[in-house]
Amino acid sequence: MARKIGGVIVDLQNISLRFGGVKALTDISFDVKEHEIRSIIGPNGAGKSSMLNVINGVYHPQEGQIFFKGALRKKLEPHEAAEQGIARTFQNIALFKGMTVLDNIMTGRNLRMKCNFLQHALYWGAAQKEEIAHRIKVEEVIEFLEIQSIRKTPVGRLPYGLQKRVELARALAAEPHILLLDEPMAGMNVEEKQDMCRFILDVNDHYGTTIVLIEHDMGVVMDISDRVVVLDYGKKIGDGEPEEVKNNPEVIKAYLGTSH
Amino acid sequence: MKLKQTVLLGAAMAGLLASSVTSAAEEQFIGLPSYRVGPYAAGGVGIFGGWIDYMQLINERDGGVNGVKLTWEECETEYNNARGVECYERLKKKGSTGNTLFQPVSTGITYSVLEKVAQDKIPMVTIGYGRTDAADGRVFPWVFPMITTYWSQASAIVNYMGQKEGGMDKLKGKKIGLLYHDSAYGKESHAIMDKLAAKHGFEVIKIAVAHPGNEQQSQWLQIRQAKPDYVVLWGWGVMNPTAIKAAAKTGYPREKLIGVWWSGAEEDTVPAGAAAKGFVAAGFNVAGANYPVVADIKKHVYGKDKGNMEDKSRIGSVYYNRGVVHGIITVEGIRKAQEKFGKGKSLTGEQMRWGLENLNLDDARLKALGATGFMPPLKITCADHEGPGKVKFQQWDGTQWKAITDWVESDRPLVRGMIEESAAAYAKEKGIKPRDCSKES
Amino acid sequence: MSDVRDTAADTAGLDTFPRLLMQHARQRPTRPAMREKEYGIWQTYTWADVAARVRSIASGLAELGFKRGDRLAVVGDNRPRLYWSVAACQCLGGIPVMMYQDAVAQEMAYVMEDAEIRFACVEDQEQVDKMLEIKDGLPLLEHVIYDDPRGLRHYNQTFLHGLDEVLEMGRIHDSHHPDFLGNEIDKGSPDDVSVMLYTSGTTGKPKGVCQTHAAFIAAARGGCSFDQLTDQDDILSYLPMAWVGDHLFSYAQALVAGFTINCPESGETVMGDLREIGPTYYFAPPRVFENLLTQVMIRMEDATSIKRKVFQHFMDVARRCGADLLDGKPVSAGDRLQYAIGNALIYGPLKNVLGLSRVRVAYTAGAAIGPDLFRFYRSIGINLKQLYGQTETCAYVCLQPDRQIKLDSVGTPAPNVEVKLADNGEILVRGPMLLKAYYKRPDATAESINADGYFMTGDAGFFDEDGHLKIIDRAKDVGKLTGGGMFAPNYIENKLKFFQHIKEVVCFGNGRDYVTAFVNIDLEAVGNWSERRGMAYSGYTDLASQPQVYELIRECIEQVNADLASDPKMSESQIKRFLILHKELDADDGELTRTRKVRRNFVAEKYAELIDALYTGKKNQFIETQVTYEDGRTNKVSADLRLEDARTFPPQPRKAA
Amino acid sequence: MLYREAGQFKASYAEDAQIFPIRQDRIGFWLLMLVFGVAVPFLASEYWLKAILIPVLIFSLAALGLNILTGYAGQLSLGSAAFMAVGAFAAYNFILRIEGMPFLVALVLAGLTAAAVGILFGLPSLRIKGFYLAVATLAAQFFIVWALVKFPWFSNNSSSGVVTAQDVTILGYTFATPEAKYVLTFLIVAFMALLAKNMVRSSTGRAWMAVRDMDVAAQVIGFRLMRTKLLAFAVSSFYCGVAGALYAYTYIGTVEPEGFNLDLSFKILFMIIIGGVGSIMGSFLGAAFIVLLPIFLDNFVPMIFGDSLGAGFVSNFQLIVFGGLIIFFLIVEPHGLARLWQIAKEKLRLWPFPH
Amino acid sequence: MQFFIEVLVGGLLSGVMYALVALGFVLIYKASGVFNFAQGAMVFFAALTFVGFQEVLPGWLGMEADSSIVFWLAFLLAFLAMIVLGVATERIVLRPLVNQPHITLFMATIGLTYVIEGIAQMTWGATVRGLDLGIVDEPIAWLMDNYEIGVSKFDLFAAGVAASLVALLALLFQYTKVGRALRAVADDHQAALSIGIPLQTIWRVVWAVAGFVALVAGMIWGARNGVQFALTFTALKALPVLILGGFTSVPGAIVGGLIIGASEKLAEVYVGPFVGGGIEGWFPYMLALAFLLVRPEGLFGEKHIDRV
Repeated sequence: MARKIGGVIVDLQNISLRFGGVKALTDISFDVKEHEIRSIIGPNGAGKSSMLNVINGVYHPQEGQIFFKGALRKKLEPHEAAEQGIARTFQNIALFKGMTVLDNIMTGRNLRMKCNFLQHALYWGAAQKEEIAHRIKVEEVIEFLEIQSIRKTPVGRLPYGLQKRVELARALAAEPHILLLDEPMAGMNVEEKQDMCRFILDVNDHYGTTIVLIEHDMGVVMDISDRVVVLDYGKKIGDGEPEEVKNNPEVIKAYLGTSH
Repeated sequence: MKLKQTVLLGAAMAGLLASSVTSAAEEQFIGLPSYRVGPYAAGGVGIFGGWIDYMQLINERDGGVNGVKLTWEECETEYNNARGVECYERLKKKGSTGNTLFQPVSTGITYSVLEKVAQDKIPMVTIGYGRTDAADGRVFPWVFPMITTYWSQASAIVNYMGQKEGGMDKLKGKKIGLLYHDSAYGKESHAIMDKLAAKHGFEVIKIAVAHPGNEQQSQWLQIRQAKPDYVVLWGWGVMNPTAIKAAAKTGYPREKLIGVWWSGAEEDTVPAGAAAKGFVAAGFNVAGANYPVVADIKKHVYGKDKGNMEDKSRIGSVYYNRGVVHGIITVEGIRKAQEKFGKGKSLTGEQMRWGLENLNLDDARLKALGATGFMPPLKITCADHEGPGKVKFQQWDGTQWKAITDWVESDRPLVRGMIEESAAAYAKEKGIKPRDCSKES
Repeated sequence: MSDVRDTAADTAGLDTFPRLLMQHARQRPTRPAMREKEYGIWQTYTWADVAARVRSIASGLAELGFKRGDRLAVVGDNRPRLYWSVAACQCLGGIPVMMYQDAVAQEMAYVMEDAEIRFACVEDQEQVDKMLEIKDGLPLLEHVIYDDPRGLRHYNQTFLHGLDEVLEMGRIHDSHHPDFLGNEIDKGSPDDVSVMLYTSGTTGKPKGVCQTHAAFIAAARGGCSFDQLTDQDDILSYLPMAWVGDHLFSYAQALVAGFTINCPESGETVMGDLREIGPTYYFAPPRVFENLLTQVMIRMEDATSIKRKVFQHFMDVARRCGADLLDGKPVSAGDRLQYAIGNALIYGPLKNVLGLSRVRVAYTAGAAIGPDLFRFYRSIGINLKQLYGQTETCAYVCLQPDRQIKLDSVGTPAPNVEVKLADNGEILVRGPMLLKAYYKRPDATAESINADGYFMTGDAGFFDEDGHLKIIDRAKDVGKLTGGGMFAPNYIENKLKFFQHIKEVVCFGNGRDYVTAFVNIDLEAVGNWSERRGMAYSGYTDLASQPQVYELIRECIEQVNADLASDPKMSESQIKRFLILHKELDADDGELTRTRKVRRNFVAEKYAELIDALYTGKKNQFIETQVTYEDGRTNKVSADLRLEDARTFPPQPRKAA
Repeated sequence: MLYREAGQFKASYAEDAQIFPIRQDRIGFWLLMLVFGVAVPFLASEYWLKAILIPVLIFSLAALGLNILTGYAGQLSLGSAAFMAVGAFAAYNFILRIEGMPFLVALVLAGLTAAAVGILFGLPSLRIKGFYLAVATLAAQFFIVWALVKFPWFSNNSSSGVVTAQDVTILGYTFATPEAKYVLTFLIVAFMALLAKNMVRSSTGRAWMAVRDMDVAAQVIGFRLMRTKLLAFAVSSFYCGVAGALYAYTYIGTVEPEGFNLDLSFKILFMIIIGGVGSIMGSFLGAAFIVLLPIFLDNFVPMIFGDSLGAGFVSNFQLIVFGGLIIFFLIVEPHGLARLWQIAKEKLRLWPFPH
Repeated sequence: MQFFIEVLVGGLLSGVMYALVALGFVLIYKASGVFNFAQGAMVFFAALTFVGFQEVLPGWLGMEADSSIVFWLAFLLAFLAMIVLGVATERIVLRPLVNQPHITLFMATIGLTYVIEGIAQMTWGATVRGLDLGIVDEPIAWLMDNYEIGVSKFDLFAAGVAASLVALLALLFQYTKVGRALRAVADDHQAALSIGIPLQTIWRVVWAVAGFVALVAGMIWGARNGVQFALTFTALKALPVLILGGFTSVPGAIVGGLIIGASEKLAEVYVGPFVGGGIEGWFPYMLALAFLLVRPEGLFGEKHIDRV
């Protein structure tokens, strides 16, 4: 591996998140380094998705601080997170069902598109040029993820595995610094999982994208992650390199021991 | 069956496409933009029923107007302007000479076709609705807001109050409530009432009722507070019975509640039940089936089972009789025009217009028609397309309307002044040069 | 200027491919030379673009040390840049060696060793990995150039180069030595070997066929003039580049006529890409046409009954008169009218959906095509023709001329080609398109070219009364029945295999009294057939033993027998007895080659007792055989096979056409 | 069947992204434009122009506006008629009160006024969704009509609240005949449909659809919900406003606020549902359907029953058939006529194959 | 002060009338997720059918028109008609549209509105009719005399009817098998289906019950203002009540109705004069809108957290 893992790019300090009386996250500190693949594991309801939602501003923690590229971010809104270069996929596919694969991926480019709706309405000139310029970028992503043959298919008609891939493509199209993947391989068969794994590694390798990953499949996690954090009931119970985590007695007890 | 449907369908489309339909000679075609569904249906069924029945009467009893059979076609508008325009366009070229007379029975549609009738040379008669200032025939040669207009009515109502109070000067210092339907129609009352108030020194308290008007508690509470001497009910539809009931609820005397002619039908009083007893309303026609003209319809039309009304009990009701008035004016216009352009001949719209402009239904003529007291005598001139501007006041006795006055005059100079002023403004805006009526034959 | 329609004739006198390329770049710089579906659109390269890039690649190769006479292995799908490498290699006087991209590493190793490859130009990571796998065994291999860098970022072997790198190198080289490439091209001679293609080799190891510029250009030119191909034509290049057919059609002819090559996006999208491009010139082996027809039929099955009836009706009309119309034969006015309606309703749309509506000339070759299949395409107005040729003849021996199409012949000898028959029926050819030699195999070369300069094709055939060549079989397979009649097993088998219910047939009869056959039914087709009849079956073996299925197959055989009876040379080889095998012949069991050709002798040995049973007139025979599954497990299947008779017919001379 | 697409390949993204990528569609489209832009004004009768074609065009524009909001941006609105009213009265007042106001400028200003009002009433959409929003838009419907009636300034103190549209004059030419009005309407509607199509096929439209399909994901991708939704409200209201102005100027001629009532809003909603939610063409098909159906029934129903059953029966029967047909269409093709056309087109493209 | 109280009380009482109509919406929305715009038409249809039968029955039975037998028979027949309507709607309209987007179902109910209006007027004609329930719409004399506060007997009666109707429905929901099934359906269609509750039956029951509510509302409104087409407009008054109270909450409908009724009357009386009056048409909507901005989930709705 020729990747060079850089400094800390996301730093969460003492995050606590509550919904009404329910504690989703309790005093969690967690960091992500540039170019690494960082996994979050833990049993169902451990607060994994909430972590991602905190990172990209869908949820706002009641306590704690978030540093992004060294700067403190207060009340980051999702679209601001996107502007900061954070893209993500969702546990339950959140594609735009009424649009084609191509259009879905094109939405990923929106932050880089500068034309306004009047230019769009007239279309010729700048707007068209912009559309084409971004289309080329999107086509590269399509090629990268090998989804050429479904380019013009409405996403609703695609099988589950391909939809996941399209969602990844949409996130990638934004050329993010950080990619948050919420169970990218859930519900896939072995072959699809292998493909997805390859793509994740390729993305990390080819674009140097930092990846934060939630995944259930321990094999996959241990194989591809640089560092793993383990959550249980909203608390952090382990953090470190895969080997380290695997041997952490608390982790074994809480997670590995029981469910796997 | 399928084939038949297909053929019919094709025929329907062909009918739509065909610009004119040829038919037997010597007929006079009248297009009726009717409304028999929706919120306005209650009135529509009566008016169009009476109108059609009267024309049927002429055909059945007299064999047409000097032998010219009346033909007509209905076109459902649902009281909707857009559909009214469509109906107007659809009907205007039917019959051998096209539609010769258009009576929209809807202010909205009246406005929508106002300019079109002038272009198409089809006279438009609007009785008791429509554009008031069109009474100035110099500016609006093709529009005939006959018998009376909203402004005349308002003025007549005030005159009626004056009568009741024992003289117009007694109105000074009085309070008159104006409970109006909060729409363009209701607001039509404002300018004239303000003028009249200024002239006679009474105070107008305007109280709006939001459409549809099935809730008037707050308005009547306001009325109770203000304690007006009279309340003019400028209402429509469900607003009327609701107002009457609310008046009863607040203890406001029904005799002091005076409805306009769209508030003074059986449809407005029956639902209010006992509360309506004593309620007074203006009308340019009266209720009652015992006029010869209505009796003739019963005999010649319903006797041959050719009547239009499904609910025969409504024959002689206010709306039905209003329809008969529509019919009378239609037929008499034709008759008059035939006098000039040839008896027994089909008329064009232009010829019809002359007939209407020279219409003169004096007492003798009304008597001949069997409509004495049924409607006020009517004389139309080149400049005056309105006519008498008189209304009669009827009172609901709990089961039926009883006329309580003779034809009450309006303040003609005042109203006419306003009309001419408004018409002149319109003429200016539109660049119309008013006709010089002294040169018209 | 560029849109001027000029014919192949204008390029006469240009005798090597690099010269042809440069001529096109001058003559029609802005016409599209190549298109490739990439990034969602058809990226277009004009002749000028292509020439410039070829120039750069060639210069880059030279910079890497590529010398005149060196061989460049080219492996990959039909990518423009691989075609450019071929041209670049030729510019430098090198010899491109075309290799099959789906070959496993070891097969490649053989060819690369045989061809003494120093340079390889491959498509992507997959091929690079194969190269790396065999690199150690190939001391001569110095440089591997890859087209698509995807996944290769961390391959830090120094002998790996991206094609982009080479291009860039070349661009610099070219700017420093502007005359270099022109000189190299000038050095080229028409008698230089332009390409090496390896024969598939049903027997023995593959041999490298060396073809000269002159040979391929002659073949291409002949073909172009034969079918009036111009620079306005479009072809879809989707067949393996290592196949002689692709090299002739997509490379040689394109460079001769100046038409446009279109490369599909990927294997999966060929059908869609075909439809988008709508080529005017189309080439496909019978298998492709057959798949297309099967698709048509299957898709029509789901149509409403009315539509199916309309379809059937017009297909009948087409069968009746479509081919005749195409051939310009007289057809009644009624039929013409019906055909015109059919064309508007069915044939036109059908061709359009298949992507064949613009096809002016289509060829099939490589194997025999079923008459029904052939007739189908012709009847709906596609000018589908057969040709006959081999790697050694630049795929160019016989062509079917327009309007003289016979279903079972491969046409008349192509321009400048001489064809004659040896005594044993073997077809001998001579002409400018013959191979120069087999690479490093003078023995084989001598063996295949006789003293008169005729190449011995190894195929047996005969000319019919109109001078059209009919191919019967491999010459060595043709045997004799004891009665003296000719026994050409392939000929009979092919006729049977054209029935959709029959997948594979093996005929026996050499040195026997009469002909017998083993039949493999087509599980899918017969399965559908039986489902429609409500027959239940539990698998291949069960289905194959059903009496109704035997009945079905017997009908097919009897039809073939009737057909054979009408041919005086073949009437004796009617099938008298047959059986349906209890298992499918399988490459894993050694019964088929990897290219799915029957290994006749192996089968004869393995099932000797069945053959005996057929000739001894038994009604049943028990058999047990071992089968191997894909994952390597083995199992035994056994069955009591039924052996049945088929009706034969007295010889009947065919009525004159 | 009619589609012969072989050989229609796209060699550039501009070609690939054109509105009608299939040549036959382009030809068909231009033929349609020729027929409706050139042939119709010459051939159609006055009745067809005035009573059918002009209103169909205008309602198409309004439906287009609503479709942008509801079909593309997913915000259900029941107030389109009110925005039409704003447009109509705004145009009237601009022309009335500003000397020498060119008609087309007034039209644009009318649209902008409607857009401004639209933004105002679109603000709640940031917090509320679905039927709650739909019912909330009724506030706009009732309030706007009320205000137009209530404040006589809007109708230039007309006693009846009715205003008469001024002459339509562009560069000295007065559009007085039905043909001229039709052509003007046609050009404006066609142009605006093109603009709408351009918007929905570019980033703006994708933003709308993203917000419609999954707003959380849209946000996470970087779309700003507020901006996107309000833009949809603004553009939608702009279209409705222009439609309203045309309604006043090239169609009815005189308008009153009550003409733009809830019924009309529903009618426009019907147009997009029947025509096809999220389809430009659907807006046109739906408008044609909803305008023509009652006229057709009006002609057709009496033909079956004759006069034997009484006028009231016939009218009510038409109403029932109208409602019934709407339900029927929703059941048969909930995605509207545009979807039917799409299916038909798919079938034609694949003919003779069924799929 | 009396005046204020009078306005307030009057408003609250009209609010009850609104709630009565809103109740029908809520029932159907809760059980089938259908925003039934036809509720207004159902009110009209029910009331018209009732008075229609009241007119024709004496002729058929040879009885006095004001006999209570005629009254109850007409009521029963009208109720039957509503059941038939509900069942037919479920069968013809809803079942084929199951799983379609809400907006499609909503549109279908608007289509249904036309059909119902057409059938009602075709059957009984367009004539406006009175409806007498025997309770006079007059102020209670005692209150009027002593406190000068006018509270209509009829309005009180209507409030009583509404209250008993709510109580009846609550009992129905709470203590009958159908009611429990109904609540299950309202909570979760899939779950209800999976435990074997026949959804179609439930829907039919709900539509029938909504029909009954419409009948009661129609009779009360009809007695107040006459039975006429305008009854369909009652639906418009119910809508803001719904947003305020939430589409799925029966108590919400009642409380929402009270709030809307009271506030709109107060606004009309105290704010109306400053802007020209007639603000009742839009004021409730604006109020509901303003309320929603503060509490998007409505009065009784639960706060919804988007889980992603």
